[in-house]
Amino acid sequence: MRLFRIVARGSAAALLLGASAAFAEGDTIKLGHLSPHTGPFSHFGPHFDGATDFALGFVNQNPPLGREIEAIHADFAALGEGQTARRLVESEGVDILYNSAHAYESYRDWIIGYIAENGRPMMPSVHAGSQKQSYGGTAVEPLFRGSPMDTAQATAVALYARQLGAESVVIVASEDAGMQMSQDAAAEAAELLGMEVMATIDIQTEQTSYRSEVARANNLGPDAMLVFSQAEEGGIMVKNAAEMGMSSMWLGEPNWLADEFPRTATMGAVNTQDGIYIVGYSHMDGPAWDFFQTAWEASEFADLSPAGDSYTMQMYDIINMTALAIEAAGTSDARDWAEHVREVSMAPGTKVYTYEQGIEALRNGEDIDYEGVTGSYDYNDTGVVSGQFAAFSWLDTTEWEQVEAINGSEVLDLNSQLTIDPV
Amino acid sequence: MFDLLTSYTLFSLSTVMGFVALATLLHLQFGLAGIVNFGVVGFWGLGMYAFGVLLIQFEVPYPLAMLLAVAIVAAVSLLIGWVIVDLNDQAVLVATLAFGTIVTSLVTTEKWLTEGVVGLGSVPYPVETGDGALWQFVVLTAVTAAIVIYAARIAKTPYGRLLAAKRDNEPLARGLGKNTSRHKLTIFVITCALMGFVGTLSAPVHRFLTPDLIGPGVTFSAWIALIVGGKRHPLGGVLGVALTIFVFDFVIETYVPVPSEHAATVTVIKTIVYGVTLIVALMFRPLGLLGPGRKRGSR
Amino acid sequence: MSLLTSAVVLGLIEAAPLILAAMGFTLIFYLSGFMNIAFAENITIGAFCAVLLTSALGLNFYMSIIPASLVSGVVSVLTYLLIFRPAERRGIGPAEMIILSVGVSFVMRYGLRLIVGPELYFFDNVAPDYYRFMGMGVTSFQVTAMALVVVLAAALYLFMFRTRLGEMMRGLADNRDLALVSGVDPTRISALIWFIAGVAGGLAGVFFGVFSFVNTLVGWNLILIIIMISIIGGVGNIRGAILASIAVGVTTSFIALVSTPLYGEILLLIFFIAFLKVTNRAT
Amino acid sequence: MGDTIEVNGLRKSYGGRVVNEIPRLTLSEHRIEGLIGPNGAGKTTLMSLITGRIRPDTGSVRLLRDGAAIEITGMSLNRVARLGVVRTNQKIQDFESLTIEDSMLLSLATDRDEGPGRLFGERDFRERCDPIIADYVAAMKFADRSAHALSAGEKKLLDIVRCLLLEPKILLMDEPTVGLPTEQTDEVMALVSRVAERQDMKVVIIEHDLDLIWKVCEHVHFMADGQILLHGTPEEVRTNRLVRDKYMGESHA
Repeated sequence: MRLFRIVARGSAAALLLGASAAFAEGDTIKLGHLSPHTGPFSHFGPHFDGATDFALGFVNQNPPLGREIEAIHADFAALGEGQTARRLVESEGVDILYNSAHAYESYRDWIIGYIAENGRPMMPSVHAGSQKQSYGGTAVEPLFRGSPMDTAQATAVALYARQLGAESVVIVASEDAGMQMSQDAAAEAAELLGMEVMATIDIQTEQTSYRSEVARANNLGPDAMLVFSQAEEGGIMVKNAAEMGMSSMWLGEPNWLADEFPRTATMGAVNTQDGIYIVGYSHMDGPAWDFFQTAWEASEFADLSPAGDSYTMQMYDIINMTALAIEAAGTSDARDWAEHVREVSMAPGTKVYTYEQGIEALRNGEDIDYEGVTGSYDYNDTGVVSGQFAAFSWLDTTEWEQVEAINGSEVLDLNSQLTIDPV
Repeated sequence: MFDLLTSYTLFSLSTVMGFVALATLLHLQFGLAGIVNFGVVGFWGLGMYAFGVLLIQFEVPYPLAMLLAVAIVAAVSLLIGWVIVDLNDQAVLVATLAFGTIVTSLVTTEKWLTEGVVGLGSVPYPVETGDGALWQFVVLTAVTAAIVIYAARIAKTPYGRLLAAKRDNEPLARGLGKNTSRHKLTIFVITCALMGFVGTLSAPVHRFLTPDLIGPGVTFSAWIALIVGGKRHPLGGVLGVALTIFVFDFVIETYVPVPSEHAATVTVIKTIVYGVTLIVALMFRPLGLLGPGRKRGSR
Repeated sequence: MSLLTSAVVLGLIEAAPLILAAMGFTLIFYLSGFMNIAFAENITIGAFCAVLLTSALGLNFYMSIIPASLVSGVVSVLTYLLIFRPAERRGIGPAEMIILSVGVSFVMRYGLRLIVGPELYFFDNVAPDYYRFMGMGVTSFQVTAMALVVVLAAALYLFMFRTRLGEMMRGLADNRDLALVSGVDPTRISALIWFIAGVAGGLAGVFFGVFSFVNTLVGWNLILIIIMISIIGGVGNIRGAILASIAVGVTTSFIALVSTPLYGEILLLIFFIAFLKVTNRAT
Repeated sequence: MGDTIEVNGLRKSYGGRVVNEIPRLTLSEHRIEGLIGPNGAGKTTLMSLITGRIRPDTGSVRLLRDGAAIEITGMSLNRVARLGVVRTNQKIQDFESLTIEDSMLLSLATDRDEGPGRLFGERDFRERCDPIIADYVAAMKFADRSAHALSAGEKKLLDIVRCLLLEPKILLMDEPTVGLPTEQTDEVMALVSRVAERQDMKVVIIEHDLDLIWKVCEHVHFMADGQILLHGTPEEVRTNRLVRDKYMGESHA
């Protein structure tokens, strides 16, 4: 059920007068989705839109406050995240600005001022793990993350390397904001774990070869190579290693779960390496996962990604949480919503595993504790949610499997000791 | 509240105004003086980043940081100017293109200074009382207007004629005792420093500086706008930017919002249209829309 | 494996496709007197044809090399006949011709983007066999690339200096009026040269593609390095293009082996600007 | 006495072929001098060596002014012109975007006028230049000073006017009659002589039209095969056997 609003206001008179939509509480709740349909991440766009519509499908069967949540998927790469966010908030009048990403800081001051004045938008985001830990989680800045901090993800990679018995590592990262922050976090975590960081290597994005970089890393002879890059860049590195007759232990970040990785590397190259493990988010087994998995695989969106894809799971959970918190708050005012997020997602309260169970319990006046697909879904005071980590590996160019779970609380506790991003 | 004052519109109009300034400065460099500067983004980006680094990393006071940034750009443009002063057009084009690429690469690698791809955090407006964005747009417009007026007047002065003569036939001008190298260097340093200055004014508009803000796209956009508008006319930059960047990046993006999965096609078609306009302009109307008609003979 | 030998071997592997591209680019630059930025798209088209031939038609990789490069050769001639020759006729100067070629590059690249979309394309059912050479691993594709470089360089050298057509071409490039007077048909010769350059570009594209992946930016990301190599190597100088490509390949590989890879590119850019100033020539 | 140009041990060769070999030469001792010789004698090369367009292999070029010698060997084109040694161009060329008046204003503009900041001096700069421009427009019979010079003749006239407006000390004219409308040739040369008189300007004319040379010049230098073979009054040169064999035999004297 795709809800698009094609608004044609092309008349010259309206050139500078984009009408800003006023809204009454009775109207639908508008969700503005910042979705990448152009630029380097353009192949993610359809996947993110589909995962969002899938989650909204359940919510809108029995919408919070009786107000349907209407999605406006807006490509943000062409015009820039800041401008798209301003257009969604100012002229589209969205109540929810969904999935703010790397350039959040370029419009953060403006939007905090706007929220103080207009009481919207709420800001749930699965990408805000790349933003400073101190941002969000309050009524003033109602930014809530759908995944642990990127730094926590990098800490998990370092932790798993330790778990595999690595003593010395080389950390490679591409020149991308999230990857560079993960590199710093992984380096510090590795040292905290007593591992020797032999070198940190930066690679350029969109290159056709990384032979020299791989050769340099290999010559240092590390026990493991921690790599933070896009799938295709990781694929080239593994292929170059195989071509040069080098074999190493690789640990990649969640992006490597996209099929661009094995298709670029070719399974021939993958199989020549000592081991290639991808540390990402896994789901928490239980009623939430069972319901979600069957529903996703039966839905029209199933071909967009496997049920276990971290983005798909995280979007499902954060949409449920957002809707439940609106119901609990009794209003779509972002400031009140922020107060109720923790209330619906953490103890005390009866545990609920789907939106349906949650909305029913709330309407009976109960306090609830939403247990999501990606984890127990408990928020800290700056809007960071806990998560489940696991190691995966590719079976062939279409199939990966979970190899081993990683202790989530160990990750969070190690992550809190990092100095690079003070709470 | 009148819609013009929304943060969205002010941001768009400020960036469009920035491009008008860059395109008009390019008119002075290429249209008038014949310097094929393909490193526009290098001078603009250096101004923006130098200002951001001075202001945020070294906490230099606002006006001093702007002044120093412009001075840095002027010094660098003197060096690049010295390099290209006696090269032919193609060498100037490639040398300046290489310079622009160096600036973008250095901003990425020198993380200790610019924070690299992670980004340099929020450059405030000089006036932080809420309508800072409006004042920034007013200042940008005033600066751009001043540049356009300068371009219009200078063409009809001895200095303008000298630059035009040098562009048309440098040896002939030198034969009349004109030190064309010094004049070429002067106009190049002045206009590049002004590009740096526009960069310092653009920094607070973008607020959060990342290397992909200073990609080659900036140079190509300024060039396409100037060629379409009319490289030799002082208003060529203004008209060119209005027809390309204003129409595509503001009017269409704002008032003809397209469902997201078609958004990609809009950008792709936009660039194809840019390419076609460039080809048509160069082939059939090299002096652009505002270019003068056929020259009148004296008999 | 000493640092130097691995830098040299890696440099050679890096340089192979670059040489093919630089040879093509320098030919057009030498004959038509301007830097054809749209040459980047010949590389991309070569890469796309090869990947489509191997995955869609299931052709063997080696079988796809020739047709893919011929297609980009034809495309190159078309751009010459449809846009660049009329532009030359209108007396457009070299600087404007470069800007024109940027426009052509935009139209071709984003036109291709409309057809093939944003995703990456892969040589799925194609895998090289791995050898060992001087302690370094090398694949059959890399060896083929280097062999092709030698073959194409020799063929081009013979063509330019041992054949009638080659002589006419050099005449046209060195002294256009003299050549025209002595009965050289400029269109036929130019079309031939643009075709040969397109083929070389397509070949480069095939190998850039098989070494990693194929998207519409394959050629565009390399055009600045190709320009620098052909100018440093000397315009129209095949031997120069080869030596410059190897020098660039080895130095960037060496720098990437010891420090941040991006510094390699920055040093190359700075050297290039100094080179232009010292030699004070672009064509 | 005015300025003179002194050349010592000048040698220039292109790929082994000696184009100029002048051990000793003094130009512009007289008001109007001529420099004649067959095609390929190296006349234009000598002019280029003097005005700094090209550098000699060996030897020196000096400008003698009020007893002092100024070394101008290989000095850049614009600085030689700045010293008052200006040359009209043999090849027909012009500034494509400048009108006739613009070209004249270009010559008349001083360094002070040409400052990048001088935005407001245009009106009185034009008033200051108007009288002299009006004279030349009339003298050269330009119909409309705000139009462009399109024909070869107009371009040649404009080239000469641009040089005269610089008030040079020594004007080197490289085949001025080529391209000039024939009926205007005498008028133009008469004008040049008048200006030379009025502004104490020396003129050296390279020309194949020998009637013009004999009529206008007080002194003539004869050049062949890159060397100055002889010089003297027009009468001496005209009747010299060597000149007749090497040169006048070819041309319809």
